[in-house]
Amino acid sequence: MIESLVPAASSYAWEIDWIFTLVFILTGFWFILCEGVFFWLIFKFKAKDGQPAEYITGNEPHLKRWITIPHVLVLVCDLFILGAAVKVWYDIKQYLPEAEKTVRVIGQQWTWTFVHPGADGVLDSSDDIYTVNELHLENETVYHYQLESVDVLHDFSVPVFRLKQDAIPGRVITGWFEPTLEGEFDVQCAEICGIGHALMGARVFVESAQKHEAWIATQTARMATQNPIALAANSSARRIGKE
Amino acid sequence: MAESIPSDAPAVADDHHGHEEPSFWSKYVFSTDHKMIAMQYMFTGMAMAVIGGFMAYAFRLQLAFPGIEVPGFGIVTPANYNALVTNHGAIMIFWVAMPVLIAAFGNYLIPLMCGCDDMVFPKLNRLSYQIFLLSALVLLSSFFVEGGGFGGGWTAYPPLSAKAEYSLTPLGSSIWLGAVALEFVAFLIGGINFITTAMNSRAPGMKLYDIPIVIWMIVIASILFLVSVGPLIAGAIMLIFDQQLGTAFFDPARGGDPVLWQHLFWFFGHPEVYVVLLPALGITAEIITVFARKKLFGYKTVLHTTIATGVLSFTVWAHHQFISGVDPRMAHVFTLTTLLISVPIAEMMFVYIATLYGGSIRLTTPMLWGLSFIAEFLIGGVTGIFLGASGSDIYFHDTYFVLAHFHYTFFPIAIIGTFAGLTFWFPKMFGRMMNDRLGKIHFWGTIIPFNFIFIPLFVLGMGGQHRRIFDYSNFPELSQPWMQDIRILATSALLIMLGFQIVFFYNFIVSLRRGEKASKNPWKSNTLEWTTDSPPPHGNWKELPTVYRGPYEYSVPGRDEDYWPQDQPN
Amino acid sequence: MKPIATTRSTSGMPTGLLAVWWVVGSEIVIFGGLLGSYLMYRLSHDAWAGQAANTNTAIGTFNTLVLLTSSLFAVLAHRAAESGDGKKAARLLYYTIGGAVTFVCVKAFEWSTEIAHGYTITANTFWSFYYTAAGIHGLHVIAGAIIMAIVARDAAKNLELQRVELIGIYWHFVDIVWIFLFPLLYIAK
Amino acid sequence: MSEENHTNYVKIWALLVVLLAISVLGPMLEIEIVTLLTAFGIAFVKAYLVAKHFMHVNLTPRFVPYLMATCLVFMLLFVTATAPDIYKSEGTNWKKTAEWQYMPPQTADHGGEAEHH
Repeated sequence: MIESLVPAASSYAWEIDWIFTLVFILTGFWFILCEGVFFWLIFKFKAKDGQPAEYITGNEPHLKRWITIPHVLVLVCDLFILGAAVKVWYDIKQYLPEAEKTVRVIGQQWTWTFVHPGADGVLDSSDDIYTVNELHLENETVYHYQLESVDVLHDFSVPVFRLKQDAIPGRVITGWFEPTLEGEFDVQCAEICGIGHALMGARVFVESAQKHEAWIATQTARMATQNPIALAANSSARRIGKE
Repeated sequence: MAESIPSDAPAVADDHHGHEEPSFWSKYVFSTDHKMIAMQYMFTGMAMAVIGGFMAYAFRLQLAFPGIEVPGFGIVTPANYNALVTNHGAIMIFWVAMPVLIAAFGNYLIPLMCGCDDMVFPKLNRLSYQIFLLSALVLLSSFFVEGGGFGGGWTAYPPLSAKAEYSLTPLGSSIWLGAVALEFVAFLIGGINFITTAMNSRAPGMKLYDIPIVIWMIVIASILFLVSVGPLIAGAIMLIFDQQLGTAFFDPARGGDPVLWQHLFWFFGHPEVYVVLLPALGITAEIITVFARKKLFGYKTVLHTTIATGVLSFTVWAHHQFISGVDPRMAHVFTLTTLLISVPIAEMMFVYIATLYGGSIRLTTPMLWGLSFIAEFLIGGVTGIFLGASGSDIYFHDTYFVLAHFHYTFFPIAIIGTFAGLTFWFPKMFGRMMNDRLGKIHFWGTIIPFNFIFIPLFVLGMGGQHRRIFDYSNFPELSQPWMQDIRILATSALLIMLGFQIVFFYNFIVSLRRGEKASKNPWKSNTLEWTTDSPPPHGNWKELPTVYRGPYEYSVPGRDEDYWPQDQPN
Repeated sequence: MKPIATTRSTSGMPTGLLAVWWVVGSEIVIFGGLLGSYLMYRLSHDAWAGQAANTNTAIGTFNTLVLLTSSLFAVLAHRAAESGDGKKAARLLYYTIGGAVTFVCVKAFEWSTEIAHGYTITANTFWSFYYTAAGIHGLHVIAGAIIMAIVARDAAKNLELQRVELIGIYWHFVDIVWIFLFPLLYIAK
Repeated sequence: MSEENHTNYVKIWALLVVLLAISVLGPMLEIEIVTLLTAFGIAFVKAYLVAKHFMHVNLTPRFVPYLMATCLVFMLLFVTATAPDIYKSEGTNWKKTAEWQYMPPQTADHGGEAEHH
């Protein structure tokens, strides 16, 4: 259902869409049942002249089971949802598949800085590529992201990946995703971070291997000639508060 | 202060006291009478609701038509927008739902329904209101200081809230936090008063299971508040020190941890939801039984599920923090507890619905409000499952889906619950009946637009629209034309809904002056407050009542009348 | 005068006593949240032990002794009040207040010495907790002393003697908080 | 109540003072387990003595000790569920940066009398 509104562009997007559909069906069933019975009772038992209400305490076993049976059924439905939630959560947030590449994502008021591993595919080497508000990814590659923040809470949210994770100053949070759809998508900051919160958008470019390599080549050239502003910003900002 | 009647005064002097009328100040402003304090809470809450509603009006217009000059407000800047949404949330929860549902109805109903003449500590009660009023004024003053009102979200997560260089509101954030802390103190004092009164001052004969459900709910809510708020009071002190003294409790650069605040906040924040929910549920229980002429379907079931909900509500708080950097393993535990808490709440809903079975339902205005509470709250309840299940929360966290979900819980609680209670007890409070026709116009004019505001927002949330953004033009995926159309739809519905509130205020004021005089017991209800005059005199009863049975003995077979007041021996 | 509501006791406890226990319950969670946070920080920061070494154990011990003794006076006052001897209860309560005043004065001396040596509330987070926790506790001591003065004044006239027990319970609670603050801030090094 | 009035409050007080002395002297042995036991174990004993003999918790209706215990249990719950994030410096897929152990350069005057005690 979500897919009709937002394209699914990561390997685990379907899991989120699946659990959404599951919860939607289960809760939707209960919702319609409850509202149906509710309105039916209202119309059926509308006050009529000369017809007093019944005296029911709610302790009569043959009536009470109308509460206890649904009660148990709700619990059963909850178990299904619990199982699904645990599985999806485990796959996305807890389990880390082997990374093919790692990017660093740094939030600060009010931009995203992305550190790409560069040509050698290793982060924190001399050929790292720093970009601001532009994340370039190779399609069908398992990425780890290392999420950091230099000032306040931010939230790295890529709706098409169904990915969301808060960036917390003082912590490095690792997660993963695997893009599966080429294109250009939104990156949002989904945690209020001050007056520029609405401006803190970035774009993620999912590219074919070939195109991505070409991009790395041009960027490596840029990094060589140009003093990396992002690098400076990053390292100085990380020292904030140490003076 | 009003005195009790001198013992030698003739009985006829009862109606107009045997001595001078108390002055305006001692009667309306510094009164210790629980009914007057309840009215003070009620009207302060209503005034704050108008302010909160005005804030919603300003930022919804900005969202529908970005950059327009909002009539009566002006241009909504990003700083304005953040301050508006932050304070809208804080006001609606702390200064509307809490004072009206717990303090106003609690103050009014606990002594009347328990059959005593006042709260056990009338002066503390007055003090509680005065602190509350002060907190409201302090909050409002935060808009007029240098830097403007606080805009870090009603959760006030540090480091944004902790440092002026991040929030750009050097004074606003501290004043805001101070106001919240004062409000907590007011409700701690008030809550202890409520609990003690209900525990100790019940009428002779009123056993535990003879207490009306609404009193149970208010008392349990007060207990939840009292037990959960402590860590946040400590946290608020720490955060104010961080802001003003430069300590580093929550500053990660100097050995603090911002996540601690999230835990302190939500350890209170989640029980707080039930603190305001329970009184609204209680009010609904009273209304449904009266207008269906039915005994509650399982008094003890409701009571036990309430207690279960209360206890469980302390174990679920971190589901607000699934993706806020808490350890992923903890998410499983909190998903389990969150899904568990849906069971007692679902059972309570079943009981309410089952109460209608076999009834003789009268669709008066209060009954419409009471029934709509159930119908609308169900939506809020089922959508909560999407967010409580950790897996789907990854996508929905901090989107408009969350926003629509909690408005589907808080709107029924704070607005529907209040209107239900107010229309139901209006005859008792003011001695006159409200106009039923205008009441129904107001009801439909509120409920229908309400759904048109928030159902569309669920769709926006599914489309990935995140919260607290004053203008979506920076996000190509969120500035598609259909999304903007939905925003305009929601805003238009809000304007219609706000417009219909004029009907309510008109009805309220006109009924107050010219409404039909109410008898002692216009709804033919069982509970004790209907056995005294409308409005009740100072001291509530000439002779305090004795209780002989439970509150929901409607349509008992073999009796001429279909109700059986609690104070009648047979 | 008092409403009839105040004089009832359906739960079997006098109203005031019941309310005081609820106050104690709400205070438990305030201090619980604060000390819980402190504990978690403390256990994960080894360097804080070195900071705690700079607190003055002698003064802390003396203050503990003062509070324990004042608690003794409070409970003796309660016994006197129960036997109807308001004058004696008031006198004992004044001793308790004397304990509170001593406690606060010693605290003021201790803090000013520490601040003079550079251990201010912003020195580091250990000291932030030190001043915050002891400060909130100190406020309770001051508030308790003021209420106790009012109670003692009435008790001397044999009025409202039941209040002697109530303020006593509150006072013992303040004492218990200090019993935990003392090892947390002073002894564990 | 009258039975309990014969409790010798002074005796309890003397016991508390002795315990206080032990809790101060114990850590001077500088054995960690002894420190923990004397400092915190004795704190609990002292709190129990004060609660029982001075506050008369045992003489109040049953729900009062239950209420106090409930408050404490909720605090315990709070700390247990919070500790994986706050007390730990790393966990599944996250770790705190070095600033977590930050201690400012020592500017405080160590020559003060505070240290000599």
